Amino acid sequence: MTTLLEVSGVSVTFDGFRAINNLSVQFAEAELRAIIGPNGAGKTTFMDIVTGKTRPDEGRVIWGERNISLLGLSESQIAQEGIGRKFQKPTVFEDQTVRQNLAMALKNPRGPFAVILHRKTAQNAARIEDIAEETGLSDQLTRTAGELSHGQKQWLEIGMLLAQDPRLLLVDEPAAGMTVEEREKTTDILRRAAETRAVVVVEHDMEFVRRLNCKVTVLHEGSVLAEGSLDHVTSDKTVIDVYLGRSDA
Amino acid sequence: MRKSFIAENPSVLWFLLALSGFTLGVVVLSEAGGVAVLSTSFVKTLGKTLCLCLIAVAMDVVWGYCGILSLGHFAFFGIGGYAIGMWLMYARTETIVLESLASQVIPPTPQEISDAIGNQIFGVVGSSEFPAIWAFADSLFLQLAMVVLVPGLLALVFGWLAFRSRVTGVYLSILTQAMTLALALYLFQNDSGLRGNNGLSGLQNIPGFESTPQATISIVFFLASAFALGAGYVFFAWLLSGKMGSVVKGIRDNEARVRFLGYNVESYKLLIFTVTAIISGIAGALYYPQAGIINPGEIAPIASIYLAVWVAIGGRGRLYGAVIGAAVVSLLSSWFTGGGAPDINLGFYTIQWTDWWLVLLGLSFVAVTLFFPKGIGGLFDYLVRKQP
Amino acid sequence: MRRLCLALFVLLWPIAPHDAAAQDLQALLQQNADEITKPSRRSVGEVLERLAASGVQGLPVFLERWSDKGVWKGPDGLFFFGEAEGDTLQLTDIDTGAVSGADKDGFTQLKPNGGVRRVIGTTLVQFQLSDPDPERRRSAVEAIGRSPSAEQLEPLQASIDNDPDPVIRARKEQLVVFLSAQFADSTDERIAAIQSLSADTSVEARSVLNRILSTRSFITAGEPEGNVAATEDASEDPEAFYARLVGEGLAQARVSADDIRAALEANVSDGRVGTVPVAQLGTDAARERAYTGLADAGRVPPFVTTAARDAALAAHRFYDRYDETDSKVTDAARAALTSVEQRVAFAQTADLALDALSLASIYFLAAIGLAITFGVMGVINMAHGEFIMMGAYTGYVVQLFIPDYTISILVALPLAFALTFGAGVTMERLVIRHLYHRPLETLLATFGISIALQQLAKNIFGTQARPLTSPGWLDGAWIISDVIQISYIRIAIFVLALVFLALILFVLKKTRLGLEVRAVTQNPGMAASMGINPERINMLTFGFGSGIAGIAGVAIGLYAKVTSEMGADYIVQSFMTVVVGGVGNVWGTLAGASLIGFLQKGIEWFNPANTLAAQTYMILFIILFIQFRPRGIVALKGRAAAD
Amino acid sequence: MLEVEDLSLKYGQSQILHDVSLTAARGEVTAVMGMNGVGKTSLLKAISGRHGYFAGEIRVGGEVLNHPTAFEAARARVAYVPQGREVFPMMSVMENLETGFACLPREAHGVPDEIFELFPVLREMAGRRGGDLSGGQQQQLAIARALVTRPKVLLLDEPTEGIQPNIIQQIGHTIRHLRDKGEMAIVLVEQNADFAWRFADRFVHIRRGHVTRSVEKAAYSNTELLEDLAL
Repeated sequence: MTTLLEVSGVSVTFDGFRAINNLSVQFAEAELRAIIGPNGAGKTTFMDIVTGKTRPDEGRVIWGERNISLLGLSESQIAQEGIGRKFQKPTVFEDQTVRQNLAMALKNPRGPFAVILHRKTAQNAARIEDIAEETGLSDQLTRTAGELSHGQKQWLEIGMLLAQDPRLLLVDEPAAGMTVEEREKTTDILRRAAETRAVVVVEHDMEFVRRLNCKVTVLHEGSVLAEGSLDHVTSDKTVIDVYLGRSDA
Repeated sequence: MRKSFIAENPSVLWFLLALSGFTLGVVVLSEAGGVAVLSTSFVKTLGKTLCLCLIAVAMDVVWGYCGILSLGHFAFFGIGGYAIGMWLMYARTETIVLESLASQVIPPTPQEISDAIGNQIFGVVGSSEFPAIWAFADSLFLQLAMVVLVPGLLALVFGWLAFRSRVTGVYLSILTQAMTLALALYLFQNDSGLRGNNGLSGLQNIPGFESTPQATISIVFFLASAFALGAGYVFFAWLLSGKMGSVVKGIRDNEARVRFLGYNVESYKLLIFTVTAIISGIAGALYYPQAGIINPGEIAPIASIYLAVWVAIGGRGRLYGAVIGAAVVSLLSSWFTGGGAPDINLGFYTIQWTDWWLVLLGLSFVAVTLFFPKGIGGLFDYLVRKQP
Repeated sequence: MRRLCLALFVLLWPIAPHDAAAQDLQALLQQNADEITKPSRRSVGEVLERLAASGVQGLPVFLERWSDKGVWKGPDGLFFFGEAEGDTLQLTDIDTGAVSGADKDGFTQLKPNGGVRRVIGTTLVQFQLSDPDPERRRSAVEAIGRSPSAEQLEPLQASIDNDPDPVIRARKEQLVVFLSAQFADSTDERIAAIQSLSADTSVEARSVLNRILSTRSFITAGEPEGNVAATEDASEDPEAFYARLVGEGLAQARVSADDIRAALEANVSDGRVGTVPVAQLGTDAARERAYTGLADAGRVPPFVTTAARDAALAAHRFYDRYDETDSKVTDAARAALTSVEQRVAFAQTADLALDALSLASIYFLAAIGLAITFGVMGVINMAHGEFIMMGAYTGYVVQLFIPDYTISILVALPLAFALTFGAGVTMERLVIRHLYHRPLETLLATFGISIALQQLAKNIFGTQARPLTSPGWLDGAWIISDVIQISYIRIAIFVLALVFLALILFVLKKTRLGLEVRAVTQNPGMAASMGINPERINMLTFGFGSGIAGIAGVAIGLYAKVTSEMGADYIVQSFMTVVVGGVGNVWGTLAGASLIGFLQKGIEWFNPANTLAAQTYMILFIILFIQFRPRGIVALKGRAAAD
Repeated sequence: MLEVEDLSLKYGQSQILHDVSLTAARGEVTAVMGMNGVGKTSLLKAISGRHGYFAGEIRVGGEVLNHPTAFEAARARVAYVPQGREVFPMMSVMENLETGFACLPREAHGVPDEIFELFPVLREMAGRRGGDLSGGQQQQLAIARALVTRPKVLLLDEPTEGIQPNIIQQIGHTIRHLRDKGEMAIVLVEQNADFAWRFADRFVHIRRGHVTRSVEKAAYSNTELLEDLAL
């Protein structure tokens, strides 16, 4: 299994508060990974660093087989390198149709002039249909994204990520506020996606993580506390202490 | 492709039909058209209004679609006017100077001609030297190029600086306002090379057409303005019809999301900012020959604010809204301030609209912002939704 | 010799009254009657010397009357002070002061000419320098200051020691230095005096040095002579130097383009000038050719070629020569002037800094209200400028009712605050409140209000500027030196800005309201959870910010014109101040105002004639500045800065 | 003292709480337990007026709070100590405490000595800026600030999160002291099972926005608690 993304020795400080502390973690190609951890463990900051929103104070973030450092790249360049990100709150373009949302995300040249001259092709249309199918939005393509239900918006955003055809997908709390059935469907979508690419899910909900059935990384106070299968980490004493707050910790 | 574009954007077709009908009507009813119901000065007012509609469309694209509340687009409008005005003024003065020098015993040298023109144009600011920026004033072609190049370059440089440092929202608006103010203050100086606060005048006289009556000239410019508006409208509608429109609206609604999709948001903003600046320059170049005079006051920040007012009242985010807003408000403005509206006698006080129009405009603008954020264009949504 | 004599006399004058009885003035005058009746510039000096040497009483009065053409000579040759009334004369005896009347016939009025009067005047000044009346001494000293001359030096010097008034004495000493620098007998004395001037930045001292260093231009075919100040390089502007040669009659004039045209026009025959057809004369080359033809025919003066011009220039030297022949003196003066100019430059910098400080105060006053509302509520109030205007008009209206300017200002300040406070609260309640979290919409709505308020003011007060007169005690300026001065009004505005800085800091740091305002600024949600009513705080903050704008309006109105558009003049600058300084921070606004004030004055210094250009460059600078510090000078960090 | 009945709320379109009911009595500590993201914080936000709800009722001392704003909740003597403390970073400790006077009559303005007795460190730090305190000190300040408002209901959202053990102990004792005084109902949102077990009198479990268990300490055991919380 080759390494796709390697984060090593990364630290970042906000106003004296160490949000990420000497964090090192690796992700392989075509891997499904869950990141769990209590509030303030640095999960979101970790995503911010990988996607270029936050610059770390020290450390390296190395990407792909050409070993590119992501630290010098802008958000859009990192996205073009093949890292997609889903935000905690669904952020879709509510004024536009589902199809337009997906079309915008489709992997095509991103330069303004290419975009102006871009015209619809059958190939793109087919790709949109596929993704809509995959995320269960086939019937919704002509609807305005703002009219979708909360769960559908989450899927649309995941669909947009898939349309980007990234090699690494960072997904922040995809199941928040979903019904049980919606959760199950989300799990399926993510697991299918992980067959061809790396998918990293940040989630609070243990049952959701259990259903993902994948390797789990536990973050605590900005660094990795434990890593392994869910059963392995939940039986880890330090993890239990952190989560349940044993006072003898 | 063209067919599908029109099919997907029926409003473009409706707009072009309405514009053609209006244009035809005005031409027929004008003095040049023979019926002479509309005076030449009113035709000019209508022609100018069309130019204002064009810049309003540009403003709508940059603000309503891309979310950049620019308070600087009237500066580009003014630059376009100055660029064409320089040629108009130079060429016309040249004609006059050549006429007066022709009576001399011996023919004038090029230097003498140039000195005489310089004296005519810059005597009012106590100078007779030609400033460097007039280097191309004798060439219509080059000055036409300036109409496009100068606003484009200014927008490019300014936009690059502003977007690069991720200045957004209110800050960006104020920055564009500062740019406008800086330009206006520069032009107000006598040594700016553009005649200080005298501005450029006599622009309604088109060199080479001295004997053509203004009635005809006014119709020609009216037609040119109508064509420019139609072309500009179609251009922007086309630009924003496809994926480009999606991206631009995406930037307006959620800049960060677009960035994480891999689009370089800054270059899109820069493109929109620059293209709309160029269109504004073209609108200005058509406007001022009809207005006859341009001075730095036209560029003052308040003008760009009025531009925002038109677009807001007409309805942001829809091109026809901008046209409606600009046309309605600017025509109402000239009706009210031109004494067209009857005074209202309250017994103890007579409301003269020349004085009270701006108060009314300001307050109705507040009302629109508070109660009808979609402007007049929002009414169309209401009608369309009611039908089915 | 004569000068020394006079000086000696003047020195002794007040202490040693001469034996007055010995000789009365009339007798003395009779001895010199001819010279007095028909004085010439040359002879009058000796007469005056004799008169002065006698120590007779009443001489100054006589000299004054003589000089004013108030002395008449009777048929018997006696002199009287006379005053003509129609045909009759009112005569006063010179010695006794007895008054009598007489017919004008037979009396002749003494009318000394200008040159004579000047000499009399000089002598008179010497008397006046020691006059017991300090007013007369002072005016005599000032007369010397106005028109200094060599012969004043010794009497002035002599009069110093006995002058009881320290102020006049100091002034006399200063004038002695000025005079010695120019007129002292020995070079060393002059140089010493000049050197002592090298620390004096007054305009007078500089003009003394410049007078010593006055030069005239000379042209010579040989070597420069005399005390040469500088030689000039003719190649810098050959045409101008050649024109000087021509002016001196040392060379023949060049033929100008106008000359050529005139000559050609005068020589057209048969559609040709010489061999060149008129139609071809539209280029300089053809005109030259035609002219050369005329010149060859001897009908017009020949061209002076450029080579001939350069040869003529090479044959001559252009130089400036000091009027002062002693190079040691001019060297010393040059050195002193350089040192003075350095000091003047320093003082000018200080003056500029003071100017900048007062400008910064104005920007601070105009912007601080905006900064408060922007900081606390994140709301941009485009009508802020109109609140400034409202304040200024309030001041104007109050002055219509209260004629006493001091009282009216004292009334206007709180009234302006109250009015704009009310306007601000009304606006917040009616408009802003509905637009929170929509900053661009707020911007637009307040535009609308700004447009309406401006027009409303125009409707009420008309378009012309209205006066807001400052109280008399604010007129004038505090003069620190000839170079540094600052008007009281600007000082007052500076003080007002300081007072406001203190007041705002006090309100924010020490009052309950300030505490709540800061809490809302830092964390509105938590502030509400602590029981702070955010709506009330927003309302009061907006009112407070607007109220300060009103007061700023009164202050600005005092020194600038009050018009309906005055707000628009300040609004962009105010925004720049807030943006540059950093949002939501009093110190940031202070820093922003200072930066912009000093910057603008600094740019004006490079280009003093053009304030418009200064503003243009300043705005450009700010646009660039924001590139590097998008959050302003004083950027809040951490949580408080988020959003 | 505090009664919440069938409370339901949404974030955007996702429903976070479904018909949540709980009662917190005066002189008792009610612990709201559950994993991350089950809606505990949302519940406190609704009670304190920081977030709206679309169904249900909140009563304090028998009086209905009808969709209160944060300010109205504070006036009804509901004091809120949020997760992450939210002290005012640029204000001194003393000023932070004084913000609590806003809902008191003027004559009651004054920080009771009792507060400094409970948190002696705050007296030492009175002049320091809130943002400069350590996490534990900030937590104490946040609780003290809430007490200044003389609350009837005290809402504590994860007061032990990210705080060193000795301060946790101190906070625990403070909670016990306040409970024993019997002036207020205390609602404690916790993930720390040990802490909750030691100081709470009643346990309400929330899972996915539903109340899954509501039980008094007497009828409950530490083991059962851990089971209910099991990962």
